[in-house]
Amino acid sequence: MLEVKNLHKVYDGHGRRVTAVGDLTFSVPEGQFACVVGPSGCGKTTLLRVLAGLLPATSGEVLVQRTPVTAPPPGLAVVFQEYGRSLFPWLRVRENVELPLKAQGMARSDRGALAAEALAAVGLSDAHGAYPWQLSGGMQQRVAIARAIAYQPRVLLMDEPFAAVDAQTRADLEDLVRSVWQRFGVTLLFVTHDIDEAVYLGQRVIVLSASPTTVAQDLTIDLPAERDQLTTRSDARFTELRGQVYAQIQKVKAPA
Amino acid sequence: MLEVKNLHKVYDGHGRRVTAVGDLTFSVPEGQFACVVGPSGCGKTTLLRVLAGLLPATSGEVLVQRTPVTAPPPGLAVVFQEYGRSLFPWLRVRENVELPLKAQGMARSDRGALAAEALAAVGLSDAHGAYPWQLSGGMQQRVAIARAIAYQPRVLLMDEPFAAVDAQTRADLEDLVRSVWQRFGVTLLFVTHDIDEAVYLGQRVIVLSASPTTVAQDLTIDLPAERDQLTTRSDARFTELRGQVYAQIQKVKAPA
Amino acid sequence: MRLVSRVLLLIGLPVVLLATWWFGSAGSEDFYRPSLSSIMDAFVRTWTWDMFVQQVFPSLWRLLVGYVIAVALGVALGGLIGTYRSVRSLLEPVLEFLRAFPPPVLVPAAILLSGIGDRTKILVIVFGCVWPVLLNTIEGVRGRDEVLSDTCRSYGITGTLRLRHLVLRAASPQIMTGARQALPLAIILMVISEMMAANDGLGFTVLQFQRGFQIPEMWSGVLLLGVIGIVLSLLFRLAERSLLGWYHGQRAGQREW
Amino acid sequence: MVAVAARTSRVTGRRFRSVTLGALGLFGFALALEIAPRVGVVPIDFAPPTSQILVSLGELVGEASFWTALVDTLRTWALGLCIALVAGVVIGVLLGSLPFVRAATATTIEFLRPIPSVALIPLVIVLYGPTVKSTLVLVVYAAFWQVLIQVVHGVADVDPVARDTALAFRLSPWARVRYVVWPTSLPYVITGFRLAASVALILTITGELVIGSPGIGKEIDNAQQSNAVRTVYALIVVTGILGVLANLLTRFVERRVLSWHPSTRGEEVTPA
Amino acid sequence: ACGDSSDDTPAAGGAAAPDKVNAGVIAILDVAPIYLGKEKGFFSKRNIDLTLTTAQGGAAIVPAVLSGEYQFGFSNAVSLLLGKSNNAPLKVVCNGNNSTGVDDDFAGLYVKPDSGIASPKDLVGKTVAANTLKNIVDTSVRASVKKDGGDPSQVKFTELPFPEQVGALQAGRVDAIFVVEPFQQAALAAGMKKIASSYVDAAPNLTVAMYFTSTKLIGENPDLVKRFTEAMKESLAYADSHGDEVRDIIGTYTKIEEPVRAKMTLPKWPSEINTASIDALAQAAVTDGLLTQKPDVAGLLP
Ligand SMILES: Nc1ncnc2c1ncn2[C@@H]1O[C@H](COP(=O)(O)OP(=O)(O)OP(=O)(O)O)[C@@H](O)[C@H]1O
Ligand SMILES: Nc1ncnc2c1ncn2[C@@H]1O[C@H](COP(=O)(O)OP(=O)(O)OP(=O)(O)O)[C@@H](O)[C@H]1O
Ligand SMILES: [Mg+2]
Ligand SMILES: [Mg+2]
Repeated sequence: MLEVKNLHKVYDGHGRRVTAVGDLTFSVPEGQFACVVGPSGCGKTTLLRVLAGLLPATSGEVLVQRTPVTAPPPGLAVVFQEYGRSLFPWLRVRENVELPLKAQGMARSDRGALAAEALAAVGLSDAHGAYPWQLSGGMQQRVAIARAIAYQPRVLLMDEPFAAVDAQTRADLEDLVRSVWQRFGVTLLFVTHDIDEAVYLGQRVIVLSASPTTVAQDLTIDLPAERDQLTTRSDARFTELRGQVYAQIQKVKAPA
Repeated sequence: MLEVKNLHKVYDGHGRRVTAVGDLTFSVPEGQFACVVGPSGCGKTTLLRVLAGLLPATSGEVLVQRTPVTAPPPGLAVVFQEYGRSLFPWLRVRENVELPLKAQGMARSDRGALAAEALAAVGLSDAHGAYPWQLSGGMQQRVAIARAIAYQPRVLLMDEPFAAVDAQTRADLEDLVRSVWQRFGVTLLFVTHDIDEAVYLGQRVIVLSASPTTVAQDLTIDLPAERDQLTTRSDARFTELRGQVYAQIQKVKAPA
Repeated sequence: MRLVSRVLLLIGLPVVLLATWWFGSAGSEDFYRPSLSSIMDAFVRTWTWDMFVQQVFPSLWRLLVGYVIAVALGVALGGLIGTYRSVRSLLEPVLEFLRAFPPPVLVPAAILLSGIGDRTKILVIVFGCVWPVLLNTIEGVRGRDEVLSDTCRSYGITGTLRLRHLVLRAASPQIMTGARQALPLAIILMVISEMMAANDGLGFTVLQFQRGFQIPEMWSGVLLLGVIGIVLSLLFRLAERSLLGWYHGQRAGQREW
Repeated sequence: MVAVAARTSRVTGRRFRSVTLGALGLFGFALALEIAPRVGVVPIDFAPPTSQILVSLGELVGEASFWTALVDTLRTWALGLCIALVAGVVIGVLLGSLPFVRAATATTIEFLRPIPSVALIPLVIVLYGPTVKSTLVLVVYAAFWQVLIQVVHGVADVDPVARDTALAFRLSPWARVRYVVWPTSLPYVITGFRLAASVALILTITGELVIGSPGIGKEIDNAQQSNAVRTVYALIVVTGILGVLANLLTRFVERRVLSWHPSTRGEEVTPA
Repeated sequence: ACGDSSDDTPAAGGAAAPDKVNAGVIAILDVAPIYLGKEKGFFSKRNIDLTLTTAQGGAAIVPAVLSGEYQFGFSNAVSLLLGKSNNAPLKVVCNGNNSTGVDDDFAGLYVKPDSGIASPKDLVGKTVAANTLKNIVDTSVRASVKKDGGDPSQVKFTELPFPEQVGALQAGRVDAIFVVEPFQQAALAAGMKKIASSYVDAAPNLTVAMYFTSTKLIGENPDLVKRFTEAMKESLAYADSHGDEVRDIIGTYTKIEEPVRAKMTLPKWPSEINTASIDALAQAAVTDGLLTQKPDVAGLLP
């Protein structure tokens, strides 16, 4: 359960003052899968960082699980846009995935099993003993995803998590995230630039306007819960929704 | 003009030995726009780094402008996949773009004009005075693109340069790259995960197999030279080519 | 072949320098600058096994203890100061104040506090070589990547786990720089501490030679200090290689042609 | 306008807080040293309480000879530090960027580094006499290594992607040093400077003390020989104050030249 | 300036520029005569422009004299003997200072009053602080123990600078200390008990320290050495008979406070070296194992 009320965020420093988020209000009910799209630099990452308790809002309020966020809330996982830098270069892939579990005090064997499972799910069973900097960009990004999944969060924030992987892997990962979401009832906020992906994945797509950011459109995706790369994407309703989002994006982009 | 002959590259160290590139042979004639697609971790970045003279091949030969590569060849620019880390955090955006020009000994006013033009082309005129770490992911990536364009290279290597930007910006940048290519007759090797993008942009799409990497398919894109986001993408030939590439990708992915 | 060239690289310059010294100083009449050959004679004559047991080993023991304490203290304190801005504000002036104290004037205070035994000497070593470790740790901790810090915070990685896996690891390249700086400093301080109030040790012996006008013997002691420096730095490099494997791997990549 | 004012006040507020805390730390330290001899933790005759030291300091400040000594010490210190810094940075960058040279000189450096400056005193006196020059040589010798090692390690810290970028765009070696290597190693250089500053100060004092070149160190020796305990401590306090001032200066420089660095940007940190 | 220089007449070549002379001394009361002599003009009237530089000890002074930076230096007798036996090219030019020869000396061996050590022979098995080891202090203290009937080889010495000694004795870190003025006053003020005047025990009217130069200077400029020696002798004689002026001049180059200066016992400053005492020191150095064979005392002394 996420609530954002009149969020306003200004960055100020080093001779630059930017209103990253103008006035943002929306809420994501428990267990919903919401996708966020919006032009580059509109404040999506900023929003996620505020929700994760990593950045104080300039004004407005943010609640996760009904608690105002002042520090990183428990049970919340983030996949950062800067996936490469979010992996610990001194830990091997497996250790990177296990570290948050270790912090929770999980037994060694349990977290070993969870990590192995998560790495297998993202197709990286082979690479568990490598250091992150020995991996390709897409592989690093998948390690970050595996870490979030293995953590079994109640709330999952993902910032363009599939930007660096190829089309086929991307499709697989999309289905993986949906199945994780369905299985554990996670509340999911998913930032993406791919409109098809947003419509395919979510129950709802939130379109943000360009800076100063507000909600330009809040669209419910009324596609059936059972989705499938081939049939869903060729669904007429899918094409229609996707067209709506596309039109909206072009509208918000125009004035900037 | 790029030539890759029997390229073979093995990474070996820290308890891990990976054959990143198995046996790769192809050549890109002067002034061609070639796109490379392939599964995550198949060695695309490795290939680019060898071409750029940043990494020695284990065996085989690589030529740029008919000269064997042993050091970074002149007139070659790279947009790195790790765009964030390829920008210098101690330089402002404008300075980052100007630096390679300064290194060439270009006069201050000329490079100022070129940098301003390139930043305007990627939609970042406002941000020229910011530090890279004050920018969003997509903005950083666009700075890296602007730097490569302002450099006016003879050969341009781009590693997933649009991964972090939104759909609309991406379309704009695609057209920008095509126009730069047409205007200056650059030889362009463009790595992407987006099959539509590969087909839309290039004169040719090279599909790589999964590791150990070889050329799985080399497809000439016989679409008209004048391309347009709306008409080209709805062209029947476009759909057909895109289907071919997609099928090939799924084939190379399957055994892995 | 690689081994041969590495060994050549390692000893090439020293051999050239020694040869220059040897021939340059041959037949020297200068009382304080004797010929290298007479220094070598003195070296063989002086540094017998007995001498090692009586003078060198006690020194090395104090050196080791002092160095280990200094590194541990520097890392612990540095982690604390680097993490909390207010702790840094509170302690920095005092530390800078203490840091400027010359060991020779410090020895008296140390004697007052802890007598004239080994403890004083170890105290002087610790006090003198904790600074590079401390300063480097502080800077290393302060300069860590923010995305990594954010990752830790959002995954609830806190406490000792955060300390071990983020704070210290991220700072470890710089901590190692500090530890490396501290190593020769420790040797220097070992000597200084033994020059002020001691009955044994390498520094004491060198000083005795100097006071007793046994100049070749004195230089042979200085040579021995240099040799100890080389040996310790080789040991240090071994330790560093295993601790910072990831770092050198990441930094060097596969670039070398 | 309002925003700018608010920002300035926040920054000055933070700085004010840090200065207050720093003063508090020093005050607490002084207080501890006032109380310790008074309650008999250390003998009061040989470790005078802070107040007595300050009284002696007050007397010293009134003497012209003290100020001449101070100026002498400052001159040797500053000169030695400058030479060490420039030499350390230049040679450090060279060694750091040329692996072959670095490997070839490694043994020699490791041999020379642990040789204590004090052991070199007879040599420098033979060479330069018991003058400021001798002290200066000792100062440079000791401070140089501090800078050198920091710079060599700083040069090795260049981010591989940044380095590749510079190579790919064919930045000349000089441009690479100027725009990539130097900014990366700057935090290391600053730490090196801070270390060198105190080492140089220490050797200035020690050199003056042992060799007898004019300065605070000589005053300390004189006071020691005369059993003027309080004067000795007052002079030591002076060196401590010099150390604190040197640090203030470095912090000031650091805030200017490292504004881009994660350690100094730190603008948007959650209060938690 | 090779003119003959009879006693008390200013150098004949007065027109010539005075010889610049640097002398290295230690900032202690022993060297008061040279300061006093400089002030009284004993050096300038012999056409010597004297500059005095203080250093912590022989570590700086001896190399400076041998390298020619200083023309003359001040050093204790045992150090000079050690130098001579290692063929250091130095030679004594003049006496420095002597013990008073009576129990009230300018240096003494002190113990804590409640330590149970009544006389030097009780130091057997105990630890004594010396400002430098293997030098004049331990040699003299051994002499005291021997004279008192104890076995000097059973006394342990530990090195501790003078300023630290009283504190260390009070804190019980050592059993006895040997201090010179002004630390002797500090020891007395702290209530410590004197058990011997070791310089007195070492030899009658012991010559503690002397002024020296390099053999090179003697070869190159014997006249200068001669003039310096003369001036020095005059200074010594003057100092020996003008105690009050000495106490005043000490205040100019040390930081010893006025009340302490008034109370201190001053050393003796005879103009001639007590050769017998140097010989005794040389003998003791061999006995105590500082040297393997007796140095050429005659070659060292003028
Ligand atoms: N640390 C920072 N300091 C100053 N300004 C910042 C900082 N981070 C982001 N900004 C600014 O805030 C605005 C929003 O950035 P944000 O990263 O939230 O965008 P985004 O929506 O994630 O964009 P993208 O899709 O390109 O990643 C941008 O204009 C950016 O320049
Ligand atoms: N520095 C390195 N050290 C060791 N192995 C490496 C290194 N860089 C890449 N590899 C390995 O080489 C293989 C190819 O990597 P590369 O980065 O070229 O892939 P890629 O095609 O660019 O993938 P992506 O699309 O995910 O970026 C991978 O298996 C990777 O783990
Ligand atoms: Mg973003
Ligand atoms: Mg790649």
